[in-house]
Amino acid sequence: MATHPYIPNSVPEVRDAMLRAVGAASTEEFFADIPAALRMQGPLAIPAPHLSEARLKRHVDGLLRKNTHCASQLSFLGGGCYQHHVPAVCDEVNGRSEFATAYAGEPYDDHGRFQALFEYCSMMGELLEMDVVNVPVYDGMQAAATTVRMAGRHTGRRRVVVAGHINPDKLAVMQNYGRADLDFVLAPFDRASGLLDMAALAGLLDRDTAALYVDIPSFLGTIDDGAALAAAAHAVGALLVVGVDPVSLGVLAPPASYGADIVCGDIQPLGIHMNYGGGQGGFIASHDDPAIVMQYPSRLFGVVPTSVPGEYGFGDVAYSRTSFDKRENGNEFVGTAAALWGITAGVFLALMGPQGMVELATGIVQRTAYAKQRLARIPGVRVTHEGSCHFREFVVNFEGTGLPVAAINAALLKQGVFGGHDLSTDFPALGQSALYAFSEVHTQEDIDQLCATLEKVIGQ
Amino acid sequence: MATHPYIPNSVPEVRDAMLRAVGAASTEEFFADIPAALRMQGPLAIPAPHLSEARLKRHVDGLLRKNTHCASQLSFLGGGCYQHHVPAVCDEVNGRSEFATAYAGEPYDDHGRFQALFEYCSMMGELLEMDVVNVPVYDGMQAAATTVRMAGRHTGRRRVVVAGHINPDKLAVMQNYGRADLDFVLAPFDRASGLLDMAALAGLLDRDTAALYVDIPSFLGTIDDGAALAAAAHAVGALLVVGVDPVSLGVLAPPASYGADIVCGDIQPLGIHMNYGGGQGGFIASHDDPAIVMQYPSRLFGVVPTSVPGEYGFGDVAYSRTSFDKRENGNEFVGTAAALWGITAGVFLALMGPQGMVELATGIVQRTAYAKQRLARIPGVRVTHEGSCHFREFVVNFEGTGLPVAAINAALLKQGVFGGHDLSTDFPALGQSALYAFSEVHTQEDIDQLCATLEKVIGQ
Amino acid sequence: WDEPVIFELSQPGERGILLPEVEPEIARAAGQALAALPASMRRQNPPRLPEMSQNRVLRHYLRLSQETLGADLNVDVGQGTCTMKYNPKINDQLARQPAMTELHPRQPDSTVQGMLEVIAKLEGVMCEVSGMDTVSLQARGGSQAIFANMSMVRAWHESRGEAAQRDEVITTIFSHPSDAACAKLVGYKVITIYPDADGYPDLEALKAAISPRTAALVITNPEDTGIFNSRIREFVDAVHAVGGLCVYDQANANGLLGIARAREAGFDLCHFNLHKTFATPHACGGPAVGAVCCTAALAPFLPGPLVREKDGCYQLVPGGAQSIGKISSFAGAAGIILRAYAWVMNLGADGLRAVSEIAVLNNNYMMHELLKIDGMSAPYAPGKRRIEQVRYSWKALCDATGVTSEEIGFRAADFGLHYWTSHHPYLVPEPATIEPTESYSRTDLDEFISVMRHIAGEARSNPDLVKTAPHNCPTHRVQGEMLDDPERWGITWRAYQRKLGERGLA
Amino acid sequence: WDEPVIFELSQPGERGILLPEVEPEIARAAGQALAALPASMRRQNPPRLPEMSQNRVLRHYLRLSQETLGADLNVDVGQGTCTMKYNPKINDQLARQPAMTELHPRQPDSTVQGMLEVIAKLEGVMCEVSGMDTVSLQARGGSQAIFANMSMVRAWHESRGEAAQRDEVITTIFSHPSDAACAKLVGYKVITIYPDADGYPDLEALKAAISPRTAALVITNPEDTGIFNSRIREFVDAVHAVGGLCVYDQANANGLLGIARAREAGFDLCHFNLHKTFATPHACGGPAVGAVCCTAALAPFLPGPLVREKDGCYQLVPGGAQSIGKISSFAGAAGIILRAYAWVMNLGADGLRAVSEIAVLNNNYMMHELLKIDGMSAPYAPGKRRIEQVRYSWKALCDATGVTSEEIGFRAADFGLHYWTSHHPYLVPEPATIEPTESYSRTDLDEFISVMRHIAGEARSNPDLVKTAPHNCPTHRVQGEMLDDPERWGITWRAYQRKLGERGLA
Repeated sequence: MATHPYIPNSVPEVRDAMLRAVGAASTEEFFADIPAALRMQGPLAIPAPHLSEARLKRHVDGLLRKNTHCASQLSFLGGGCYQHHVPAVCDEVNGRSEFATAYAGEPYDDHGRFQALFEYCSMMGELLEMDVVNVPVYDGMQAAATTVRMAGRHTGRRRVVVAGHINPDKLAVMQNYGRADLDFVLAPFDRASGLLDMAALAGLLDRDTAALYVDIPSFLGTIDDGAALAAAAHAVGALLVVGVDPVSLGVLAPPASYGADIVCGDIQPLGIHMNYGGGQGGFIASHDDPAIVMQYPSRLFGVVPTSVPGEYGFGDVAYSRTSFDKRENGNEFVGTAAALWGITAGVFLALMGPQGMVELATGIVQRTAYAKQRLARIPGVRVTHEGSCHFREFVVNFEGTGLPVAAINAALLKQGVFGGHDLSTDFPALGQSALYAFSEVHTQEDIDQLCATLEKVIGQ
Repeated sequence: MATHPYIPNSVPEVRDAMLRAVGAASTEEFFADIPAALRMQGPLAIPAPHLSEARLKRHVDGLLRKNTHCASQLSFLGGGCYQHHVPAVCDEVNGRSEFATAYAGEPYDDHGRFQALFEYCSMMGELLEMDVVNVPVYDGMQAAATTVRMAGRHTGRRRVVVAGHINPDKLAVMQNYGRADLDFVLAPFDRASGLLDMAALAGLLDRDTAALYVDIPSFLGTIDDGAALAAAAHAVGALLVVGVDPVSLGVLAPPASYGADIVCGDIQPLGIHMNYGGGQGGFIASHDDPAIVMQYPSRLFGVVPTSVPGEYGFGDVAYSRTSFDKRENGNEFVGTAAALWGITAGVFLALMGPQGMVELATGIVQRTAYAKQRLARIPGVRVTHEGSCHFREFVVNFEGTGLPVAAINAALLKQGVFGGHDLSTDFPALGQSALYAFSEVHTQEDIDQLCATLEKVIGQ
Repeated sequence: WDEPVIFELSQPGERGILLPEVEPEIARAAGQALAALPASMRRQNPPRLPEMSQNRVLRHYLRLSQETLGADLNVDVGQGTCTMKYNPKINDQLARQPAMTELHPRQPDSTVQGMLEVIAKLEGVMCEVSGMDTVSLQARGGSQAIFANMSMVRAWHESRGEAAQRDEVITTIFSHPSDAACAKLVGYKVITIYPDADGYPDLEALKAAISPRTAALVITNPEDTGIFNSRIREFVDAVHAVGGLCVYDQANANGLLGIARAREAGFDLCHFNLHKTFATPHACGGPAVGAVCCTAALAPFLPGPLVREKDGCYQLVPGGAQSIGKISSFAGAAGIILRAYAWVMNLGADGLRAVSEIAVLNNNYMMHELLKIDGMSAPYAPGKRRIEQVRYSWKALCDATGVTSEEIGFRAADFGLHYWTSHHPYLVPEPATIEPTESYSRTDLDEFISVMRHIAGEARSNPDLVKTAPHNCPTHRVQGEMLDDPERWGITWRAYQRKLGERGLA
Repeated sequence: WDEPVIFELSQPGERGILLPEVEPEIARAAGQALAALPASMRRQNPPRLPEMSQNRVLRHYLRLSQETLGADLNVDVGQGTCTMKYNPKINDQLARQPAMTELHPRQPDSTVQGMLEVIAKLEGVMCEVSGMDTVSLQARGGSQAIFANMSMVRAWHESRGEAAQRDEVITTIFSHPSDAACAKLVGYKVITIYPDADGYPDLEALKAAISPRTAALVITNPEDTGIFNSRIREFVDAVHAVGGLCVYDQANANGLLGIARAREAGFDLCHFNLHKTFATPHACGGPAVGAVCCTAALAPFLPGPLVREKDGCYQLVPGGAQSIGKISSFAGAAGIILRAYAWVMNLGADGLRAVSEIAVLNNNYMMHELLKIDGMSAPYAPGKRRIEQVRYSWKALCDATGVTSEEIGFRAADFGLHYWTSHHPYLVPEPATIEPTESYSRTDLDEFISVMRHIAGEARSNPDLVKTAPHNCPTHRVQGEMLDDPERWGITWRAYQRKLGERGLA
């Protein structure tokens, strides 16, 4: 093995001099404690490397060329990961070497990291109208799973009622994550409206209920009446936990305003590329109630004065909550998650400002409404919850066309269009339906083109 | 016009408050000195803007998609701009906000800029084995034009003999740039060897000759005997000025070693993307002879001690040479040129190190030699200067195929190959010939594919 | 920079970016699209975000970045256990291309063949490096991988009807806090083994702890002390003998690539952190990937979706009937997977082995030199070599001068270096964990050593200088007690402003 | 950072990057490919470049970058004449894509239709902004554009057989040094007009200077004083009357977009710096573009190649028979052209006008506030507004305290600000040229003003503090006299080392 650019001391002369300095004959000596039976006998059987950066790049670019991506196609996929325009400044900031390669420094050497994350939390706090926001967890699903555990610890109860129009993946994460200490019950939603069945819900909530968990907007794009849900949950002493699309908060009320106790969601839509699902990041927020704050497993950063008057410093709030401090006696666990996306979302919120967030959400509502009208006009196509309001997404039913969603999507793909997410497996009750998502990336022409392509596809 | 993100004080309230502060009724007042006859009467007639970043990006991306580029095709184009692998660290450094947006700060606030450029010059000095290297000028052509003017000033003579196998564009730049004070004469080259005709050259050099200018390797890839040229030039008291491909210096002798007085060239191959010709940058180098140094028009940075022992500082050497200091009484002129590419080339040289530069150049020589052999075997195809040594490029003659280069290149293009640069216009004496260039980006498979495609194209 | 908090930079009316126009026909058709919603579901006031020009937003964050000491900027060997190594820029460049960033995770498999191939091939590498049979890259961090492993342990015992009986997990105090925490989270009682006099996990204590109630052993090796536990196979065999599973926390495997594997030591499950051993950037704390590896016996329990190849085509298939379900969204942090793949493909088998050999050489060189400093020691196993890191103790220096390890870290920041004490609890008094990795040259290591020596000297000659550090950082010693006081902590600017107004602070 | 010179970081044997392998068959076939060359043409020893790992190279340059005060990092209004404005990151992002960076300039036109369209459309914008008829974007900087313009002046007179007779170019002392230098370079005698008592170029002096020998007038307006010369049309007409051409140096046109143009003032030629008015990054001093604009009469003299559209297809055509030939390689700095195009397309006509209106507002606000500082003045045209910048004088402060403008600049660096005196010669004593552009908020301007006020205060209370600045920069006051001493200057590290060895330095 020649000297490798990533391994400076692989220079033979240097390596040998260092071995001499420590009095070792070879690096084998350092592994003396590893019994022979545990040692690998041959080299690792992995593919031959591309040692030069030039050939490595060519190899990986060749792989990536096998992908087709949403910047070159027309995509209407959503369902938890959303295509938005990512401001160049977001990429610039998260591409900075300093942020990209920092990790766990102290509040002094990493003052900027602490401040950037504190500011992210603070801006999320304004969006959510809540005083406490955590440093990001892995994704919105993890955030949801943690919020109901927080509710469980806070209330000392086991039962969690989950709105039935939840992303089934999210439900799976919550169940696996929580089931040692929580019992999950699904609340049904109305077929016609796509909204929760309030009567059924009332029957499910009881004095053992720790939390009612609901996504607003729901996985299907519908918008339940939060105040009614809050009343129902609070009536039995349960917490209302709301999962929210942060982009929707430019037009929808922050859950705190209608009584949510804990709010969570995913920050991916806030200036983070989709990255095949690698752009997710979870947030959790609440009021500044110490009893709730002490239930967070995540890191919480706080601003404090320093020894120099007028200067700000930052640090960990109530560190003793965490598994870092208390191992199994801390709350859940904490580790490396999605901090860089938190910083990025902060940049996004600062760029957008109040007016930008309102315009972004309003534009999406308008495009969604327009798309609903246009799609509903296509013969054989039905907007499933047409009478309800939607944010960003809605369910489109294709049964009238006689074609399964899979066939329609395959035909759309041939025309350079990624059709909506096929719901027929996860929500068989919805029949041959797909979830279509819209954002500010779509022009009227794009939506019209979708409809024209669908008409053509269906007509064939 | 709403508030624009690039123009903070376009906020109406702020603008009005500032107007009040300075006692102006409107911004019109500031233009009071501009006579009405000189004022534009209507708005500028330019295309409607894409005000949002999202739509702007989509618009520009749409334009760029109309391009086909060398990373997705197989290209054998050269002739002054070369495809190489650009190390990611080069892009990282020249993409740093600090370097990208710095300009003309003092050696204190911009210490890093001065140091990075001084180091670039110093590493070029090692490559060239010369003690003086300038901060980059626009491109290699400008560098060549300036070197012969330097020679003219230094010798007090007007005549410049230019090797005939020069890039005709470079000759055009030199002539327009120098002709007020210099007379240019072309020295012919031998048809069979592609090397300068030494007998003819001797006849052109005289006591009025300021400089013999020659590119080594030549535009046609051939390599003249520098020592013989130096002897010929020096015999009449002229300077030998050599234009050099810096990459070639991993295997070819630095011109200083065979007697060149001034050396110049283009740094684009040193870690800078081609950018449709936007990656060029010119260097000029010489020995540390004050009589020569004082002829430079460019900025020269020097290292000096500071008031703190052991600390380095930097500054402009002999600033009084420049037009910044002396206007028309300085040397030529100086202005914004290609400094960022200088920094980038420095990064490249530091990454490559001695061994990297030797391996890079050696590999190119080998690929070039292999390609010569392979191409020469194709029926109807002839390597024009087959008996000579080449670096990176050579002339391929297609007369035996009965097809013009234009037709061959058009056919290659259909197969995803950019064929060599068509020389038939600029060098009619070479007949239907093209200049083929090779570098480390080419694998054996690429060269074999070129040959196979050519055979197919010619056979049709 | 003396950069304000971002809210202080707000100027009403300024915009950072503009949104695409809504075409008139859309606006007309949409009308009041949300009019049917209850008024309480409509936002009444725009969020009180800062209003800033784009230039000012950028300047703010660039300045904050310069106030952050990334691994790229310093000799980052003082952040032990974290495997701070060089994260090649080419990998970032590759991963920041649209063919990676603009992929939607629900795209048809046929349109993401390159991505799926990368996942599949990196899974193969992980199999080989661990000796395990199957891998999932879905976990978005090391702790989540630990959690996945513990979930699989639970599912395994459930599948065998032993879930009720097996309610204990054994770990060691020098294993990562998340090993204990995740075991607890999935419902286990945690039994923690402490080291014996030589610093090894106490085998006798383990033997006393195991029983038919044992669900699993979760253990690191080498532990954070850097000492390899030669008797690891005996630990594993003992746990297997009572029907428990063995889980190997290989978050940091930087000393063992191509040297020793989980397979040969008999483990059932293990995990790697791609952001440690496999050189993906730490990113201020994620995004990241934890590679979950297991034997064929445990494979049915892996989370879905899984990548499968068939006739050269890759596809995502759901987890099986016994799958623990989902661990995180979609197929995980794909951009990180791509970076790690590129790193491995640049090094190959020889390169990976060189990584470990040089990382271990660097560590032993560092230990050799640091132990020359008066006041520093490396507890346990005297005279033994270490693998990839060492847990040191400044106890002697602290006893002599009153300067603590934490204060040494604050002072190290003045010299542009990171330095970390250790995970809690501080079993080793005044601990420091130093891990040089393979990325630093001898000159770099010598620089770090000289700073440590210098600070140790200051502790003796001018302890106040160290005790009041930092002096040369963007900020000064914080009033830390506020952070534990519910009346005074300020987790967001709005909370801080409110509390400041309500009762003053500081 | 106390970052060494890069050669001091060299460790023999280290590699920063590896090269692609040469396939054995190629190596075999190539043999000793250069054996036929004279030995003197073969390099004997590898170049003595530093040998460094990739990590160390990166760390070195990242640290140097942090020691560089880019416009992105500071309120960059003190660098007058340079039009330091916000360079939007989106434009960089667009220009750093392979469809831009990986274009070879000799590619067939059919494969670069997007690029050619961008060039053609930006040329159209420049035509409209200047009122001129034709544009070339080939020049790689403002000075090269001036040179191109002067070359065209020469070619024009040559084409009319008047070259021998017309050997004088007239310019003004407040026009850019390159205006005079380029005129000289193409062979003209330079006549420089000085300002009259009010700071305007002296019209009487011009009238005295013009003659049948006049080839051209080259002039800026407003000049670096920021004062618009209302009588510019009279200047132009007078020169035209004697058969000379008029060249407008609009390197900085930031106050005049959509307000006033070269056309209406009667000019024959003008140029813009895209890296000033059109917001492309200054890049430490290039790459850059100077847009050469001319009337139809001058168009035949433009350098080739030129972009032409035909039936929606763009093509490059060579310059015409009267063309001055080439000014630089290929079609110029295309990546810069793309950035400027994107900038214009984001702003449109209203936006460009807003740029100028606010730049001028900012400048007049700045002047209004700065003139409140005791010791600062704005010579000439008292009470008049300025356009986009102002040339100030600290003469009163210097007379009172001995602190010079240059020293104020060194002290400003301690506050993280750029500050530039002015071009030589210092016609205005102790000059400072401040140009706030449209990119800075009132708060930013106030910050700059307060620093100026603070330093002026220091000059009076503690002049030594200012005279020994900088105190808070990466380095301290250099021993500048060495830079003008051939025995001691060190333009490369090898020269410095040699001289250090030969005779010691410092």
